[in-house]
Amino acid sequence: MVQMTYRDALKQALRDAMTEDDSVVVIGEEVGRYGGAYGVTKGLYEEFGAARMIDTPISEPAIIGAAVGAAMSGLRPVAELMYVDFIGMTMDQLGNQAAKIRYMFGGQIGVPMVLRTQGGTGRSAGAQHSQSLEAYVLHTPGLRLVMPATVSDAYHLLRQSLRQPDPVVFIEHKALYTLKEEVDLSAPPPAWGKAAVRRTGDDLVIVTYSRQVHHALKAAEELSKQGLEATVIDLRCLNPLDFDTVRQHVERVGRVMVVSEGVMTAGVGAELSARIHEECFDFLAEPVIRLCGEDIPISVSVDLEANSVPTSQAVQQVAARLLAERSAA
Amino acid sequence: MVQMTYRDALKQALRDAMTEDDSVVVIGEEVGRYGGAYGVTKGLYEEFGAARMIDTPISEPAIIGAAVGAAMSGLRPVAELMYVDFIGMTMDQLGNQAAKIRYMFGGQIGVPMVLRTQGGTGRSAGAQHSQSLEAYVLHTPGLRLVMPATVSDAYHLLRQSLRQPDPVVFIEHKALYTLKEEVDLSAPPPAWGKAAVRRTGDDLVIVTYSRQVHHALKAAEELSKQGLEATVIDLRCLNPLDFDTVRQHVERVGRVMVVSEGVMTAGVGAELSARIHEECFDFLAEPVIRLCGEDIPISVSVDLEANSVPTSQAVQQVAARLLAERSAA
Amino acid sequence: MTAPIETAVADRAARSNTELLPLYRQMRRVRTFEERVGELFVRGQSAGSMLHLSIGEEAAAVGVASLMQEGDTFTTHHRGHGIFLARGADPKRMMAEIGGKEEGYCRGKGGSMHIADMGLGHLGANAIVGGGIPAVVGAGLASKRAGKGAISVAFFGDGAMQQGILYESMNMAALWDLPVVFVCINNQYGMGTRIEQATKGRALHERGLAFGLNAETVDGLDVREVRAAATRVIDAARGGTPGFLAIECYRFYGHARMDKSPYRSAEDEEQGRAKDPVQFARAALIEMGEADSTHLDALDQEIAAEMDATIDFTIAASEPPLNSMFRDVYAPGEPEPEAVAARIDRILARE
Amino acid sequence: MTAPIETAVADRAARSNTELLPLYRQMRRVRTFEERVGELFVRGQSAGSMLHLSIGEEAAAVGVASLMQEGDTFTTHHRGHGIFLARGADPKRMMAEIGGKEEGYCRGKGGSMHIADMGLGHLGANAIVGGGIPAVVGAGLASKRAGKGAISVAFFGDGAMQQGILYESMNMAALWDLPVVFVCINNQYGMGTRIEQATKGRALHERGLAFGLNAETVDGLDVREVRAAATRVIDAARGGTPGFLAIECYRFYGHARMDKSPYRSAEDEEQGRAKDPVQFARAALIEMGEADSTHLDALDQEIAAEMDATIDFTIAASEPPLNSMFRDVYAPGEPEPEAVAARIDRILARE
Ligand SMILES: Cc1ncc(C[n+]2csc(CCOP(=O)(O)OP(=O)(O)O)c2C)c(N)n1
Ligand SMILES: Cc1ncc(C[n+]2csc(CCOP(=O)(O)OP(=O)(O)O)c2C)c(N)n1
Ligand SMILES: [Mg+2]
Ligand SMILES: [Mg+2]
Repeated sequence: MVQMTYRDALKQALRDAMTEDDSVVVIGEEVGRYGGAYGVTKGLYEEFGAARMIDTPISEPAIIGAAVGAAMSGLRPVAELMYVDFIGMTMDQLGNQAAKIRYMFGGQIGVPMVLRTQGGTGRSAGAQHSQSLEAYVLHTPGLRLVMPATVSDAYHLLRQSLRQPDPVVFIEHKALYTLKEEVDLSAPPPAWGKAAVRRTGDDLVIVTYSRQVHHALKAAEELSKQGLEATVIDLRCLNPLDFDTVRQHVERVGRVMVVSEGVMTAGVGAELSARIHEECFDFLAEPVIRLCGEDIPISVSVDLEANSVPTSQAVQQVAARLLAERSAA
Repeated sequence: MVQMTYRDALKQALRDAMTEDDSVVVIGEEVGRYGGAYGVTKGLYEEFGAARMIDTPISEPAIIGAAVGAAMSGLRPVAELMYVDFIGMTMDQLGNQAAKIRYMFGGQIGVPMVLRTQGGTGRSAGAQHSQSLEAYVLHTPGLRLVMPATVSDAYHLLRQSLRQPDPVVFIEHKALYTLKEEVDLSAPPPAWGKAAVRRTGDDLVIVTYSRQVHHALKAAEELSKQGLEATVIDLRCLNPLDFDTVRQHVERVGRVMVVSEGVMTAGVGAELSARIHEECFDFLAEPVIRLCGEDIPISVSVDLEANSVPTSQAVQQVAARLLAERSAA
Repeated sequence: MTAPIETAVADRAARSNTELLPLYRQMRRVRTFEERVGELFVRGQSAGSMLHLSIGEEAAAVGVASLMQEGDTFTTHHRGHGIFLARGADPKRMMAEIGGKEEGYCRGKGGSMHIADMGLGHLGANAIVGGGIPAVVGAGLASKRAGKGAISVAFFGDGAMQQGILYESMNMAALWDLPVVFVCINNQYGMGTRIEQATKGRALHERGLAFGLNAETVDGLDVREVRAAATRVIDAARGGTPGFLAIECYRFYGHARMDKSPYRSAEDEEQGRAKDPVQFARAALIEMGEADSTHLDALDQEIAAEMDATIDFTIAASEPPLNSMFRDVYAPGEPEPEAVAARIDRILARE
Repeated sequence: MTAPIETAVADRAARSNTELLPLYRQMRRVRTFEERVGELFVRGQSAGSMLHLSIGEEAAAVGVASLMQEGDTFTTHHRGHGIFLARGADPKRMMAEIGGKEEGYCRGKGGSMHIADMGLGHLGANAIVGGGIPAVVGAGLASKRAGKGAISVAFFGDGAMQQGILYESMNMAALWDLPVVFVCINNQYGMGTRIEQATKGRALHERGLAFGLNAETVDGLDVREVRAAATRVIDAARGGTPGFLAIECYRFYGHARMDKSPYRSAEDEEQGRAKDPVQFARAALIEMGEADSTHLDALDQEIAAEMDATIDFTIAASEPPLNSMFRDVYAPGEPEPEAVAARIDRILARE
């Protein structure tokens, strides 16, 4: 076990993968000499050289497209999109090409690439640099989707993503890079796609992922002081989705909140809520409550930004109310 | 009242808007001389000339971007995207620019443009020309979303969209262009955003939009022969969404199916299902069933394509089973 | 992977730039194949009508593809039948794919606009204008690394000159000295739009030059000229100097099968079709005394018979099984999408 | 809309190409403003750290913006403070916006990278590299139609030369003879990447030429030269010949406030910063005898005082009210997004 930041765990995962597998190359803006906009790849250029840490022009569509071609040609590219907010200009290469090639070509070939990117609020970076756009990816068949919340998952899930035969979109959270935790780098990786139950309690299930896992855990600690015990499920992977774990806890507890930083409407929260209702209807005492990002763009103003997405306090308050109203009923 | 096709109703809406308002211009690939890939704009070039029916290069991102700039400069552009499948390369201009400009700029100005496009299956056009991608739009705050199912709505909702102060994505269905119905062009337009109840029955509510309205109505007729009566709600607009109409019927009937051609996961069906459960939980006898497109790309093979999305028979069968299981229960 | 006979013929021809007969043969095969695609549609056996015939573009397809070697890769646009055929495709499997059949290259999932074959280095046709272009940058990175002199070629139409992703890709190829070639088949039209209505009049290859590529434009009438220009560009690319080649030709028929080209005049069509690379090569062969018309007639008939068989093959081929629908979204053995019906069954059958 | 004094000064200068003093004044204002932005950050009063200073690019900003007239429109990239200020912006409202305050141009929602002002024709700064470029095509269509000689100018960095949308936009502008100008402020860097590491070495304006634009490159040291080149390009654009202007300068400081530019050498910085357009103009004024250093010192101090006040203004300004969060997603009076809290209240409070 070592102490390490989320940022360093990601770097270590890249380093180990690159050491182990010569076909792994990193391709993106400022990934090489600069070391990555958030410092994740710092040092790897020196270790692996310009041929494997490929600094690109500022051409997101062609970066993804080049990664697709590289992946079809025997390389295992990690394409980096500096902000998930830029995914809009790449959705053709990602959604019409990477995601569909195996299918359209009748299974002849796959596109084993990883798209690493980061999203979320927290830096007053404004409407075009603070979004959580994972729902676009989740709605695109053919793309796997991973969103690690912990340092250990940052390492292990990136390693695993780099072993997948299909394109994986791997979204980090900009507010987590400095998170420091214990991690066992040599531990066996979690089963691919398996959710993690971060906390178990009988009063409420909170289903979430990425940074909101930490908000949910903090909220759960507070609730516990009031005698209310929450189960917190960290999905980690959204595709494949480990619904069995969700089902098991929902059926046991019967009250559920889904928490996501992405905007509510037609977001990940909608999918989770719909599925839970569909599959666990008879076990639900109450409707599943979605606590998600507001259906608005993100402001630069510190206050407006902070209140545009679920805060730990909001998770706690809504959870408490959900439980209070119910015991009263 | 006149008999007219969906295609001609759209053309008439453009013609009337262009006649009435000199600032309306149409800008897109093959919209002028060619008359539109699906013939919608045929003849308008001759009527309005090249300065208002603007044929563009094959540059989707810049077409949308140009429309944004035009809309900010006093024109009222109708940008045409030949297939909604190409939206992937425009999502930056659409989602980061058009959708957010009013907000980012503190309400100084809006982007009154209409993005006309078409989607859906039915022509063996393959994975990149058959998609239903409205969920990307619905998940993007700042964009209105209209998807007409009838000839009358094709006319009236396009007229209305052209009066909106904010960007409207208007998605037609390629299988509806030859649909012929009665239409009253001079009727007062429906209230903006209001859903249409196409049929009323007490056993089941089917919430849907676009081509699936017709599948649902056909299924409802068949069900009616078995004594089962369905309400069919045609949402028409997804943003704004007329949830009140949905609520009213769901609370009355208690059994609901949501039908959508888009892929199921994180799609429009997910949002509708989540909201109905959230808001009408105590009235639901059963979970809301989503009948949506499969979570796969669309094949060129006629059979595979047809079975990748809900058919009228599928709507009928699922509805019948939903009702049968329930009366047995 | 053994190269089919056609490739072998083309490869031999590659060594002798003056040998026109094999090039003629390839061009005639493309022409006849495309005529059969038209028939397949008329007989209601094509899956849909999104069929884009490359008639008139045979010299472009053959002139370049005949220079490609094992290990080379390429992508094409939606009008790519001729290119793939010239590269050595099996016309039966191509036609079956166009008909949406299980025996097709992509098991009926891809169709005319999404044919691919890893065996021949075909990384895929594309229904997105410009969509297949950046892949050659990635393939070029891999080739450069492998260091075996393989190139990757992006074929596209004049319409793709209007897609930004082309310029991003050219910039990368030039910057990184990739063994990559961009081939623009300028058939003068993008659907109903003439090139002059889409681009301010300058030679297309000037754009390649401005991005630092080794770029030229060649007339697409005489396959020998195309081949000569392609040789220059491709040889340089194998040496690490990426290139751009614009080939000027004419789209003989409508954009797709339903399009009767009402937007262009009879004169325009007549003039355009007068530049027929297949007839031109035929006349040249006779003139040079390399073949007489009896010989060529026999060759043409042999090809006609071969291509006739593609339709029969397609009609006799099988529909892909319905459950193949859920296959190949992800790799075999990986978590799969659940069918909507199965999910609904499960929900309805609960308790 | 009455033009602020600064615009009037600049407008007068527009009539006399030799009048350097007002141009110097503008450049000094930009320089000092940007220095204050740096201070705002240090004092923890900027909203975030995504602040991109245009120090070193003053001649580019002032040389072009001083030629713009009422009715003209423009968009900028993320490093756009100087351009907007040169166009006549109120530095207080700019600074307040950078601080995320209600009194800012965009009421604290936009910040440094999303300043806009319809009054001055500023259609918006953009945090997406290349994102603001195509808007000028649409604005140009509107201007051309209105026929009043207004132009629309896209300002962007060398990094945007790598974005495909630029080429799509240039193609449209050329094709349609739009009154549009593309201005590339080449400060040699895109974040940590030198232009040579992103583009195969050819003059950037060659790309403009290849697309049929009236294109040139000018050195960004002497504002009079920039202005002369911009005059040529802008005058032609007013007449319907779209243009492209590359302005060569140097990014004096890091990419954003947190970046200390470890990727470039002290020599590189020293050389680059030696090309200081503000100092250059100052020296020229003294040399030409148009002003002495006492006069210029006084002017500089007057500007310093003006700009000092922007920080006080920003600190005293108010945070936008929390409920303004839901405002302006759509037009006033239109159906609005419901707040998550309100929705949850409704659900929990049912029965
Ligand atoms: C991104 C995109 N935009 C538009 C279309 C519709 N479309 C299909 S082919 C075509 C014309 C393409 O012209 P060109 O590239 O010259 O190829 P050609 O058909 O002439 O071979 C258009 C506009 C498309 N398939 N993809
Ligand atoms: C589409 C996009 N890609 C990447 C970024 C991240 N980014 C912000 S500024 C920048 C460098 C831009 O360089 P340049 O255009 O030369 O402008 P400069 O910063 O030098 O003024 C990058 C890569 C972005 N904001 N948008
Ligand atoms: Mg063409
Ligand atoms: Mg720069």
